[in-house]
Amino acid sequence: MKTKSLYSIVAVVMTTVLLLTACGPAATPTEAPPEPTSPPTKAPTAEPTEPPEPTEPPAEVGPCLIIGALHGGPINDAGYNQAMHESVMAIKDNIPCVEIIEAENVPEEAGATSTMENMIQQGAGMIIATAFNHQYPALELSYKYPDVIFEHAGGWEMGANFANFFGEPPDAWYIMGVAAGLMTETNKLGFVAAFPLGWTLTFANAFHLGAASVNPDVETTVTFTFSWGDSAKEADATNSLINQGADVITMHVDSPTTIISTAESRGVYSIGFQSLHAQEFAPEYWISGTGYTLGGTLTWLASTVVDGTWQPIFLRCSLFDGCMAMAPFGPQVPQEVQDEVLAVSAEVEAGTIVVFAGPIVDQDGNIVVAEGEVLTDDLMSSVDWFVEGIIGSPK
Amino acid sequence: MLPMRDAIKRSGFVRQKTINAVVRYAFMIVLAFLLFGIILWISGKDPIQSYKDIFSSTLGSAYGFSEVIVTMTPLLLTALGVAIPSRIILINVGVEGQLYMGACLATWGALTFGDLPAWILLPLMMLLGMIGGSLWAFVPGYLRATGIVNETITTLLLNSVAPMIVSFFIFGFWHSPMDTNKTPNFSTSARLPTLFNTRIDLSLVLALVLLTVFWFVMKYTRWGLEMKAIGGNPQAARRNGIPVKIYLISVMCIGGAISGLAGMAQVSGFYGVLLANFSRGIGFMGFLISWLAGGSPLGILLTSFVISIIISGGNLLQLTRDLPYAVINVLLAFTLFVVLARPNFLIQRKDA
Amino acid sequence: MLTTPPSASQTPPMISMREISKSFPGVVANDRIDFDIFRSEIHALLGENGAGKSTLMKILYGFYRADSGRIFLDGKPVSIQSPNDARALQIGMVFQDFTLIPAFSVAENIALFLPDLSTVVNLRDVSRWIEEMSTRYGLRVNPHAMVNELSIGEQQKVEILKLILSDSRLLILDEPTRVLAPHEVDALFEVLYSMRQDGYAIILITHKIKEVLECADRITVLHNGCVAGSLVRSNASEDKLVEMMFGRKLSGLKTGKKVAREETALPILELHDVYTHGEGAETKLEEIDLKVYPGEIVGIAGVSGNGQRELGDVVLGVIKCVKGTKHLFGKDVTNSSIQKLRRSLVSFIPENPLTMAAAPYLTVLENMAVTKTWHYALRGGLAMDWQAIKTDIENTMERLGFSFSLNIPARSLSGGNLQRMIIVRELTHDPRLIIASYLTRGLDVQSTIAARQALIQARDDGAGVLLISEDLEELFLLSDRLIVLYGGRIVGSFKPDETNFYEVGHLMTGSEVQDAANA
Amino acid sequence: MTLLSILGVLSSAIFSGTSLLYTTLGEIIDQRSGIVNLGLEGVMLVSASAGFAVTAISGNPYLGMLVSVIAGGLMNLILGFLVVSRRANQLASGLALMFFGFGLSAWIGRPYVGAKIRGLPRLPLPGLSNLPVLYSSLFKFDLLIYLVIPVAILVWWLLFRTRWGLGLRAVGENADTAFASGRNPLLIRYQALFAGGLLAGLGAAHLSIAYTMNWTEYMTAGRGFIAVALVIFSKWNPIRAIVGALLFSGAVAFQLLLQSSGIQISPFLLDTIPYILTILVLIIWGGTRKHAAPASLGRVYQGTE
Repeated sequence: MKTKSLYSIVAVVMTTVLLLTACGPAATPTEAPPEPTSPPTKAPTAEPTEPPEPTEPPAEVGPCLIIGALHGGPINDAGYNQAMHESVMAIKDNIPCVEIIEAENVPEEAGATSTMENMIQQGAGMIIATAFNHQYPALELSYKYPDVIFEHAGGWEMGANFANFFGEPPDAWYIMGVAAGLMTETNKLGFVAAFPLGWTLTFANAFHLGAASVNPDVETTVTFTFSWGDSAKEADATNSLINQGADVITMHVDSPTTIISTAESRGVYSIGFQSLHAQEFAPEYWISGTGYTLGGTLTWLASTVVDGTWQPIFLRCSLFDGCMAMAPFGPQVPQEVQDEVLAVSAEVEAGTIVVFAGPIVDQDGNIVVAEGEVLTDDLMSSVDWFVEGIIGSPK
Repeated sequence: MLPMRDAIKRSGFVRQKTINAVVRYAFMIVLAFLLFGIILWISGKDPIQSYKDIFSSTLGSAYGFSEVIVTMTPLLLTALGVAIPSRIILINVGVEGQLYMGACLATWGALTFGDLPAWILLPLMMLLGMIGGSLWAFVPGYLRATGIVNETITTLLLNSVAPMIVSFFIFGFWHSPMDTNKTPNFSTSARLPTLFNTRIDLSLVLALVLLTVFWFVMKYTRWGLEMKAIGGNPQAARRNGIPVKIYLISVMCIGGAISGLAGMAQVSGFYGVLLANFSRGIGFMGFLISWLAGGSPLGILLTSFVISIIISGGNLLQLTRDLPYAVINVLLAFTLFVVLARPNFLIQRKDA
Repeated sequence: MLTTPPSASQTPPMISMREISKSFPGVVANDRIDFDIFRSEIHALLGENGAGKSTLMKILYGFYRADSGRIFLDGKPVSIQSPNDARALQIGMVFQDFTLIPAFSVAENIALFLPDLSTVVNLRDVSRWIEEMSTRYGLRVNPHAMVNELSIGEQQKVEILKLILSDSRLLILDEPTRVLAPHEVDALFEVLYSMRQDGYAIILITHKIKEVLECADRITVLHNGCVAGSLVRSNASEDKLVEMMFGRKLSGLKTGKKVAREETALPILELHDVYTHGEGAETKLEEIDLKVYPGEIVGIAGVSGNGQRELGDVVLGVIKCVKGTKHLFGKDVTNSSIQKLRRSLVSFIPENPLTMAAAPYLTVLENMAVTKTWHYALRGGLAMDWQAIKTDIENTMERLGFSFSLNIPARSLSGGNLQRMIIVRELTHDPRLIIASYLTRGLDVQSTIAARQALIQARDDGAGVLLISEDLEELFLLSDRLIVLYGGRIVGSFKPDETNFYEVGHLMTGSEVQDAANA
Repeated sequence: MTLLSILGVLSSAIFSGTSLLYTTLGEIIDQRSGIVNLGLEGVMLVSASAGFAVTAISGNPYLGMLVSVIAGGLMNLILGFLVVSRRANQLASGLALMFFGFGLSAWIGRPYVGAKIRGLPRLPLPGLSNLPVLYSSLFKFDLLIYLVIPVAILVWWLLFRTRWGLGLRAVGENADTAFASGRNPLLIRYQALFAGGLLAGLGAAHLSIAYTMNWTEYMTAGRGFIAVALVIFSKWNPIRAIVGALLFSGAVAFQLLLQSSGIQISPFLLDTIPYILTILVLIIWGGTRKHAAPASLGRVYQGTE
């Protein structure tokens, strides 16, 4: 039953995608993304109750809940914002009585306040803020509007009516690293990142650890563009990495399209992140990728708001909880590689592989995670080192 | 003492002119709204509903109105930073950069002396903000006064440098690995107090006071008279014994200082944190406002208010009319175009 | 391109201007002027500044339109509405301020004006034409040089070449020698002679009698907008021309007696061996020694462009001395700011009140206050004492008998009133040194008398006055001492009753500099 | 640092310098006629979004390129209307145009964010096809890159070797003299702006259709202002602009190379180089009083009345 509901969410996400692309530019290839290879799923670990059945629409006219969702970027960016947008829209599909008002390209920090205020003026009873920099404005507003529930993606603050939810990408990154390590011929991997943030470094570390686990000779070069959305700089960085011999490119930026397109045009493999749509941009040299699929989680959260049982929970759920999904392998990925990656994935799920289990040595040879210890979530967010084998400066 | 008769006569003169100007501007703004309405209509949106949204969300509620004021406050300051130098024919396109440098130095103060009580820390931050802004204005001012490079081009170029310097400090020294492109949140004592339980902060009072001071200085004081003389004819002013060079440098610095104050107010009041690229063009907007207002304090107030209604009303347009937020720039630009296309309506002293 | 010139001077005139009249607000610049120019002729148009020479020629060049009168080309009436029309009729003009583009090369500047320039410009061809022409007429310039690297003399050559190459047959040169060194003047005349050989008609606008007598075939003298006479060179003499230029009726005028002042007092102003840089269009001052004593009016005679304006600016501190010293009341003020000099009660009435003294958009009252802001500041500058300004100004206005409204913008004043405004302002605060350029320019007869009276009164109160003018009548009338400037140097110094118009006129026009340079 | 990585810097500089160079060439034409176009940022954005949208709809990048170019020309004509016909202030008009571009491009481009397009195809440099793929792929350029240097030379030729260019430069130096030589300064300024807009459109097309194959709001990220700086840096000369554009974009590429060698120079300080260099160059010229700027740059031509 759990499985079934999650499948239905996936289906809903796909339908939304279809609808969106159909509404979009007429000539855009509107082929639906192939079905994600859904690993065996389980309920989010932090989830205290079962995800509910989709609620029946209430008889009375008017929405049972107005949700205001705000995104930092455009909701059709084939990246983070689109993933978040689709997750939010999944609520509507599962709980039809819900009404959603959405805002994209919302300014950072205090600029978001007026957008949220406007949403609340419009009757929003729940605010979902998906941009990192909307955490504090949302938290502040939560004091002002104690009756409105605020959910923020990817932060850490908690309050009486304010909570955080997010996926847990490091495992996914490790698995992608394995795929990259198996596919590379030059033993050089390229990672284009926006900013040297704790989480970004953690992703790059996980990616490299995965690659190195199957290919000890592999090197990962990390380049920062210092912008979440300067496409030209992303293209520059991608080219620079390829010119230095990298033959697998992955990224942590808002919209992966430019990087993947650039890699594809140079005949270099790419691995996507943020949204499963990324694969559309690399028909030939796609290896795989992961994206956020938080529709189920959000649906559940919204349902608790509807029925009044909402609790402030710090919610993190992983690839194996359905909060993230793996994209299908590209045409050039041999079956053996696919099998091996899936096998690693199963091991990670089973807990036989722990990504950040000590001993972990950084670039300078210092032991950053001692033998027998595991890097905790708190520390992952403020990592300021690269593991041995990564080229680049973590600053 | 001022001769009363004269003062009344003079202010009466201004008042008539002001009324005429307001009527003309109102007409032009209506025209801009019509143009934008046509575009909305063509793209299948209901223009009347859209305008209703804009106005109801801004002027229709106390909250909406307060947000208009919040949007307006930094524009007042940046426009003032342009208007003051413009009175002696200095074209300060560099408010954007001065704003960033003000914010940068003020942030340094906030992060370094965060433990100080507000009554010391805030004035200190203001001072630092003004120093930052005026340093950034001093270079163009000096180069202009010595006749080496025209200030327009240097201020413009320095605009692009300042945000990078801010980013350099944020990413090099100030940000924590958990956060993205910003400093840690300021301590409470480094935040400008807010007013009326809204997001309006003390910088509004500051801006209004400065506008009044500017008006007073230009109208009544010796320095205002000397500036008007320079603005009216720099060549003659020099022969009339007014120290033009000193004015060029110091007025440019004052413009920079006020822009820097705007930056300080943004980080200390509005954001409470220094973000990379926080300005989103308010410096350039200030330049346009000052230009449209002909550098007059009352004009700046009115123009900023109208522009702020458009900017802050655009916010709701996105929620209710499904238009991208940036579209409001089109309405804004239409307003600017219409006004710019009628230069004879502006004050004539601004012959380029 | 060049045809053999008709050498006969008996042929009908190339251009005839008949009954040309043109007035500007307040001034009749040309009053029914007849003027002829023949082919193969150098025709000098002589007159003081303001005599109407430039206006007449700008009418011929289509820059102005005459109020009445007709122009004939080879006997046929033509209509010249714009410089384009003039050029189509092969009329070209070299202005005092060259219209060359400094950032362009010589060839580009000339190509711009070529009537049949091809779509793709072949600068090599243009350069070849330039070289051909410049060899032919001795106008040596490098076609590839940038104009901003050329000397003024070379730029003038380019202007002339530009006209020749754009097929002009009539060349109007507006004071071509004003900016030239003596040897350059000779070279220019050589060019003009050879062009005359080739049938070109050349009009030379000038006020320099010596040059006219040297190179012109015919001379037309204008005075106050009328033709004072037209004669061939053989009939002309220096005395005759000076008389025609400065007006017959004034020739016998003797200046009124003034009380001679003791020269033992400390001079108010003393310039010693002053040299200036002469940047841009400025005339370079050289070796200026000048003293102004209390209670004396020192008249500076000279045709504009010979350094009078620069002299006034040096005294006021607008132009820095590169050599020499400047003392005010015995104190060294060589490097003092304008403000300091103004505070030491130096006042300045410039030649052009609109651009050099007034801010057009400020009210008259505000304009009155700007030279003395410190004086009228109240409470440390927080307010201005407008009442005091008004009282002071009204007193001076009453004294001078001037009256104009105080609360309107200065730009709405007429030229004459603007000049009155500046005179009132500069004479209000009992100045000790007054630099007055073209004091009575634009004033009507009554105001002229009043302004002169005010100056004399200031002198009698012990002020020193530096009176810069081209108007000999005025200078002779007012000056206690007369100094003549020519080419940036002092070429004569007299008591007015020890000299006469002819001598000063000669010195001003540089006709006998050698003889008179004994000052 | 290998040969590959050094060639890589060159290749990156060419790729990212192309749009900068086109835009700079356009601004050179504008400024040579006496008009400062501060709205470049907006012009580029509208061009990039329009071109991208058409490419996404039609699937034909060349059609998109064409639309992009025309959009650039039209945007500049708006500026022309304001500053030439209405004699409005150039700086204010340019900034207004910039805001207009922000809004309009967001509107046009919104449905196409994240759309996948077939970008301008990349064609290998002839003769290099025998090299290993890594090398040859460095120099597989699209049409716009191959055209950029010829276009720069063409612009130079137009400005310095044709009657039109002579008149255009004369208008920028002294509109009255140009008028006196029988030219119509207003018409010439319109022509210059249109031509400049076309080139800015090419630059924008390269950015969105060829290089990033992507549209995002404000994707120019200040390149319009860099172009303005570059115009000054290259002394309003199209040939120098080639060097300048390569230098400025090469600095970015070099910084990325250093980064991936583990050497971190603050990219922000590096990004200030174009502006700082330009200011220094201006100071040096100012000191020697050798101004290369068109003399009536920024001035309103009042006409003959």
